[in-house]
Amino acid sequence: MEILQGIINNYYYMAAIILFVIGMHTMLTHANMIKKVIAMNIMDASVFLLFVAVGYRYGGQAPIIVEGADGVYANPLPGALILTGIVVAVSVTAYALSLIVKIYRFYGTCDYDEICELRSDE
Amino acid sequence: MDSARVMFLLMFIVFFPILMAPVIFYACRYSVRIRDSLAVVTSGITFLATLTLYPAVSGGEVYHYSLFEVLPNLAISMRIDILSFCLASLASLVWFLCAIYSVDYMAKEHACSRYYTVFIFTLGSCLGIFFAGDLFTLFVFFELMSLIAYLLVVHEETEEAMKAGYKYLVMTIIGGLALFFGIIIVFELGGTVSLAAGHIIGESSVLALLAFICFLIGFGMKAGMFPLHVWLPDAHPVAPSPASALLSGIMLKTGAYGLMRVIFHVFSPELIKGAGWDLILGILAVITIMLGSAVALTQEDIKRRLAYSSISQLGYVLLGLSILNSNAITGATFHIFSHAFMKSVLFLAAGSIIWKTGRRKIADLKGIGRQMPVTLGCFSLAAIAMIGIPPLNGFLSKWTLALGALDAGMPIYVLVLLISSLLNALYYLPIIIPGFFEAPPGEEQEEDDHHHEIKFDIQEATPKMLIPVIILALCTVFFGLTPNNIAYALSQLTSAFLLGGGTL
Amino acid sequence: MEDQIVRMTSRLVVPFIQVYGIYIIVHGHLSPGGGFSGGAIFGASLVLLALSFNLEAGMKQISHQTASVLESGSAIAFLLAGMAGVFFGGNYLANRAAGYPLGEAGALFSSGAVFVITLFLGIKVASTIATLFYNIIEGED
Amino acid sequence: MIEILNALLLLFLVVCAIGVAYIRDLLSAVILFSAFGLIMAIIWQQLSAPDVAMVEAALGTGVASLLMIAAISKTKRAE
Amino acid sequence: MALSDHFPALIVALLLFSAFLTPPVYRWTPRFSAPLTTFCLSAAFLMAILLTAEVSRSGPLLYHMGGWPPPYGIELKVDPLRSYALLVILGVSLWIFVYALKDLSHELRIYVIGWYYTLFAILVASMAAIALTNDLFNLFVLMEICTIAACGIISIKEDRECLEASFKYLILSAMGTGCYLLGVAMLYMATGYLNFDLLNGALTEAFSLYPRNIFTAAALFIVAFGTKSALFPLHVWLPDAHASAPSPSSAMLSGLVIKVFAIALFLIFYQVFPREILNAVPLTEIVLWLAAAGVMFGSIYAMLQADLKMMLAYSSIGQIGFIFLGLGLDQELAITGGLYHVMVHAITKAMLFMSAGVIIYTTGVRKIKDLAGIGRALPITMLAFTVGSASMIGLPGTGGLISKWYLALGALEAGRPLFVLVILASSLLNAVYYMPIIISAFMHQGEFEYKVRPVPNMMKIPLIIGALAVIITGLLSRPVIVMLQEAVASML
Repeated sequence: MEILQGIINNYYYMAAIILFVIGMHTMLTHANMIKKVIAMNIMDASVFLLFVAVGYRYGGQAPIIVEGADGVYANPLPGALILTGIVVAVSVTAYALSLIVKIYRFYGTCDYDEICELRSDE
Repeated sequence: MDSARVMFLLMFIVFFPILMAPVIFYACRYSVRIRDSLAVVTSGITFLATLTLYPAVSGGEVYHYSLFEVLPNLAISMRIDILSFCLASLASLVWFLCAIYSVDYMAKEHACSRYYTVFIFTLGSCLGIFFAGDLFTLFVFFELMSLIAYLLVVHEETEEAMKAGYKYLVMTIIGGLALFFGIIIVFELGGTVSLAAGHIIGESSVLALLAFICFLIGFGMKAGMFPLHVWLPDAHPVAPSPASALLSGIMLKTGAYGLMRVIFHVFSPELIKGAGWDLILGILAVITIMLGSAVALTQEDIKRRLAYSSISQLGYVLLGLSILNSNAITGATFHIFSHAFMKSVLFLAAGSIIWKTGRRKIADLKGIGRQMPVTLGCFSLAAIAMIGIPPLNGFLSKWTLALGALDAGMPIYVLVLLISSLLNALYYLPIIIPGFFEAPPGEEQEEDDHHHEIKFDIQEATPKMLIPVIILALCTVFFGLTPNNIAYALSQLTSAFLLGGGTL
Repeated sequence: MEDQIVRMTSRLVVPFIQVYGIYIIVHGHLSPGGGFSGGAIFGASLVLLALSFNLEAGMKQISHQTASVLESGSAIAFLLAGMAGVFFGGNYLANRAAGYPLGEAGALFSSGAVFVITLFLGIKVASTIATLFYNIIEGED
Repeated sequence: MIEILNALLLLFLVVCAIGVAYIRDLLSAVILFSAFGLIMAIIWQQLSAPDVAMVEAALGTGVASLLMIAAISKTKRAE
Repeated sequence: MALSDHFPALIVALLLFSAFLTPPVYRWTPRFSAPLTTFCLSAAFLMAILLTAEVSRSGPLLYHMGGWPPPYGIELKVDPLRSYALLVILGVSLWIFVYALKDLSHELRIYVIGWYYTLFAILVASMAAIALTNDLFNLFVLMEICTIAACGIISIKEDRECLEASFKYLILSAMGTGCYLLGVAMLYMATGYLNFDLLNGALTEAFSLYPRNIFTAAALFIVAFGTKSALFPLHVWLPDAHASAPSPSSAMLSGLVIKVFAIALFLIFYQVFPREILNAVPLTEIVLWLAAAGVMFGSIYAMLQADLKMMLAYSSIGQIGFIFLGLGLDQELAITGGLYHVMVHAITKAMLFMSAGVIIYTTGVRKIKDLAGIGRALPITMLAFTVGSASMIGLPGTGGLISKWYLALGALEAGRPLFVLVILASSLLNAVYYMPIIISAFMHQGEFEYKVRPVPNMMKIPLIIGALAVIITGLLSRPVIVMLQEAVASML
C-alpha cells in the first residue's frame, strides 16, 4: 500500500521512467533505423519530462513576471535547461536522419540487420 | 681518483658507444673502411677508458651518481664498484676483439652498416647495465640491450633466424615484464630501487618472494636458466659468429650480473639463506647444468652444441650464487671471466671454420685441424679449459666452486660439477680428436693411396680473424696457470666486497 | 503535392507564421519563447512552403547558399556579441557589465544582450532548419 | 480533477510510445510520435513550463517530425 | 579584469569562431581556411599554456559565463587536473590538425574539406569545454555536441562503412547520453543543484535522505561514460567507427575523444561525489573489473584483426581499460597512472593512426599481411610506428612504461597484485601483435620498392614530433606526474 501510495504521489516520475525504458528498449531492439531515431526522441523526451517534473511546485505558476502575480513560481531553471536539451535532441535527430538517407542510398534499406548481412556477405 | 672524473668516465664509457652508433651508421655511406675502423676504434677506446677506472675501485670504493629523476624517488643513476668494473672491463675487451674479428668476417655479409651500428650500440647499453646505479636504470639498459640485440640475432634474415629471433623477442619481453613486476614490488616494499641503499628488503614476505621469483625469471631468462632457456639454443647459433660470441660470452652474463645485484643489494645473503630461497636457485642451477650438458651431446650443429654448452656453463655461475659463500662467489665471478674467454674463443673459432669452409655439421669437421691448425688449436685449448683440465682457467673456476660447495657442506654439488665436466669432455672431444687425427671426409680415399701420410694444406683465416682468437685463447691459459692472476684477484676482491656488504 | 487547397492555405498562412516566429524571437525575454522556438517556427514556415509548392518556391525565399551563410554568420555574430562583454570589462557573454542598455523592465528592449543574442539565435535556428531540410530533401549533393 | 487529466495524459503518452514501438508503418509511427510530442507539450504547460512546451511543440514535434517525414519520403515507408 | 582571466571562455569561443568562419572563408578563398583554423588552434593552445601557468601559480580559477554565478549561470573551472586535460586536448589536436592538412586532400572530396575544418574545430571546442565546465547539464550539451562532431568527422568520408559506423556510434552514444541525463536528473532531484562544487557540498546531506537516487545516478554515469569511452562491454561501436574513418579522424577519435569522456567521469567521481558515497558502494569495483576485462579482451581481439586500423582500434579498447583501471583501483598512485596514460595514449595512438594514414596514403595498403618489407620503403614512418608500439607495450624509455609503472604501483598499494598481472599480460599480448608487424615491415622482403608515393613533409614532420613526444613522455615525465599526483591527492 505504501508503495502504491508512493507510485501515485510520484506518477510523473514513474511515467518518465516507463517512457525511458520503452524508448531505450525500442531503440536498441528495433532494426529499423528511423524507428531507432524516433525511439531516441522518446527516450530523451522522457528524461526532459522528469526534469520538468522535478522543477514543478504544486500550485506554482509559470515563471513569467506579470503585474499582480504572487510569489509561488515553478522553478524556471529546469525549463531553461530542457529547452537546450530539446534543441540538442532535435539536432541529433536531424543528423541521424541525414545519415539514414545517405545509408539508404548505399544499401537500399533502412534495416540495420539487413545492412549487417549485406556487409558480412562481402 | 676524484669523483667528478669517475663520473665523467662512466658517462663517457656508456654514452660514447651509444653516440658513436649513428655516426657509424652514416659513415658507411662514405666508406666501408672508415666504418670498420670506427667500430674497432670505438670499442678499443671504450676498453681503455674502462681500464682507467681500475685505480678508482681497486680499494673497494663505491661511486654513485644520480643523473636525473624520471619519477619521484626513481632516478637514472650510475654507480661503479669492483663488480661493475670486472664485468665492464671484461665486456669491453671481448667486444674490442670481436670488433677486430668482425672486420673480415663480416666482409662477406649483407647489411653490414646495420650490424656495426647495432654492435656498437649494444656495447654501450651492455656497459650501461654494468654501471647502472639502480634497478630502474639497470632495467632500462637491460631492455635496450636485449631488444637491440634482436637485430644481431636475426642478422642473417633467413627463415630460421627470423623464427629464432621471434622466440628471442617474446622471451625478452616476458623477462622484461617479470623484471618490471619485480622492480615495482621492490619499490612498493622499500620505497626505492637504488642500489646505493644496501638491503632494500629486510624481511621475507609473500611479495618479497614474488619479487625474487620475478627477478629469477627476468634475469634467469637472460642467463639461460632452466626452464627459460628455450630461446637460447635457437638464437645464439643463427647470429653471425662474432655476435654469437658476444651473446654467449657477455650478454648472458648480464643476467647473472643482475641476479648478483639482486641477491646482494636488494635482498641480503642472510635473507635468501634464511628464507630458503637459495635452494630454488640451487635446484634450478643443477637442472640447468645437467640439462645443458646432456642436450649438448645430441647436437649435430657445432654452434648449437656451443650454445647448449653455454647454458650449462651459466648454470655454474648460478650454482655459485646459490651457495653464497666466499669461495663460491669467487668461483662464480671467476667463471664469468673464464666462460667469457672460453666461449668467445669457441664461437670465434667455429665462426672462422664456417667462414672458411662453410661446414657446420660436426661430422663434417673431421680433419679440419689439418687445414686450420691454429684455429682448431685455439678451439681445443678452450674446449679443454671448458672440460676443466688443470692448468687452464676452467679448472680454476670449477675448483673454487667445488671448494665453496664443500665449505657449505654440499658435496652433492661437487658431484654435479664432476658429472658435468665429464659430459663436457664427451661432447668436446669428438670435435677435437677427429678434427686433428682423422682425414677430411672427401680425402679418405685419396689418403689410402698415400699410405696414411698426414697431409697439411694450411688455409687459415685472415690474420684479423686469427689474432683475436689467439689472444682470447692465451687468456684462458694465462688466467688459469696460477691463482695469482689479475682476474682471480679481482674475483676474490669482488666476493669479499659483496659478502662484506659493500666494503672490503 | 499538386493540391490547390494546400497551396492556397499555406500561401495564406505562411506570412502569419513568419510574423509569429519573429514575434516570439523578439519577445523571448518577456513571455515564453525565444530564439529556439521562434527560429524553429520561422524555419518551419520555409519548410512548409517548400513542401506545399516545391523546392524552388522554398528556395526563392531563402536559398541553400544564403541559409548556410546566414547560419555561420549568425553564429559568429553571437560569439562577437559575447565578446563585447570581455571588451568592456565584464565576463564573456556579460550583459549589463558589457554596457548593453537595459531599459525598462517589461518593455520590448529591456534586456540588453539577451535581445541581441536571441535575435542571432533565432536567425541561426531558422537558417539551420532550412539547410537541414534542403540537405535531406535535395538528394544527390 | 486536473490531476486525473494529467494522469490520463501521461497514460496516453505511454500508449503512444508503445504504439510507436509496435506499428510497422513508419509514417504512422511518426504521426504517433508527433501526437506524443504534442501531449508532452500539454503536460509541460500543466507543469508550468510554457516556454519548454512551446519549444517542444515547435522543435521537438514540428521540426523533428517534418525531418522524419522528409527522410521517410527519401527512403522506405514500411519497416 | 585582465584579458588572461577570460581565457577559459575565450578558448572555447575562439575555436567556435574559427569553426563558423571557416565555411564562408572556404567558399570564398579556400587557401585561407587551413591557416585560419591552424592559427585559432595554436592561439587556443597558447592560451591553455598561459592558463596552466596561471593555475599552477595561483590555484584554481573560476569563471562565470555572463557574470552569472552558480546555481543560475554556467561556471567554468580550471584546476590543475583540468588544465592538464586542456593542454593534452589542445596540443594533440593542433598536432593532428597539422597532419590532417595533407592527409585530407587524399581521403576526402575537395569541397567537404572546409566542412571538415569546421567539424574539427567544433569537436576541439566541445572537448575543451568538457574539460572546463563545472556544470552537469552543460556537460550534457557539450557531450552531445562532441558526439555529433565526432560522428561528423567519421561520416564526412561518405563511404558505406563510415556512414554505417557513425550511425551505430550515434545511436549507442545517444543511449549513453540518455543514461547520463537520467543520472543528472536523479542528482538534481536529490539536491537541486547541477554545479559540481555545490553538488559536492549538498550530496553528503542528500545521501542520507535519498541514497538510492544517488547510487542510481552514479551507476548511470558509469554506463553513460562507459559507452562513450568504450569501456569493455559497451565498446561495440568503436572498432568500426575508428577503423573506417579518415586517418586524422581516427587519430582524433582514438586519441582524444574517448579520453575526454573518461576524464569527465574522473571529474564527476572525484569532484562531485563525496568520498563516503564512493566508499559505501562498490562502484569503483565494477569499473575495475570491467576495465580489467577490457584490457584483456581489447588486446585479444586486436590480435585477431587483419586490418591495420582495425587492430589499432581494438588496441584502443584495451588501452582505455588502463585509464579506467586507475579509476577502478581508486587509489592515488593508480589514478595518477590512469590520468598520465590519457596523455601517453593520446599521443601514441594518434601517432600510430597517423603512420597507418601515411601507409595508406603512400601505398594504399591496409592489410597487416601486406605490410611486409614496407619499413624499407617508409623508414621514418615505420620507425615512428615502432616507437609507438614500444610505448603500447610499455618498454622503458617510453611513456607507456611510466603510466604502467604507476598503475601497477597503485595496484600493489591497494593490495591487489592480480591487476598487476593483468597489466603485464596485456603488455605481453600487445607485444605479440605489434612486434610481428614491425619485424615483417623491416625484415621481410616486399614488393614496395616501385609503387610508393613519396611521403610529404607535412606528414613526416608530425610523425617525427610524435615519436619524440612519446620518448619525452617516457623520460621527462616527472613534472607532469608530480603535478597530477598533487591534483589527485587534493581530490581524494
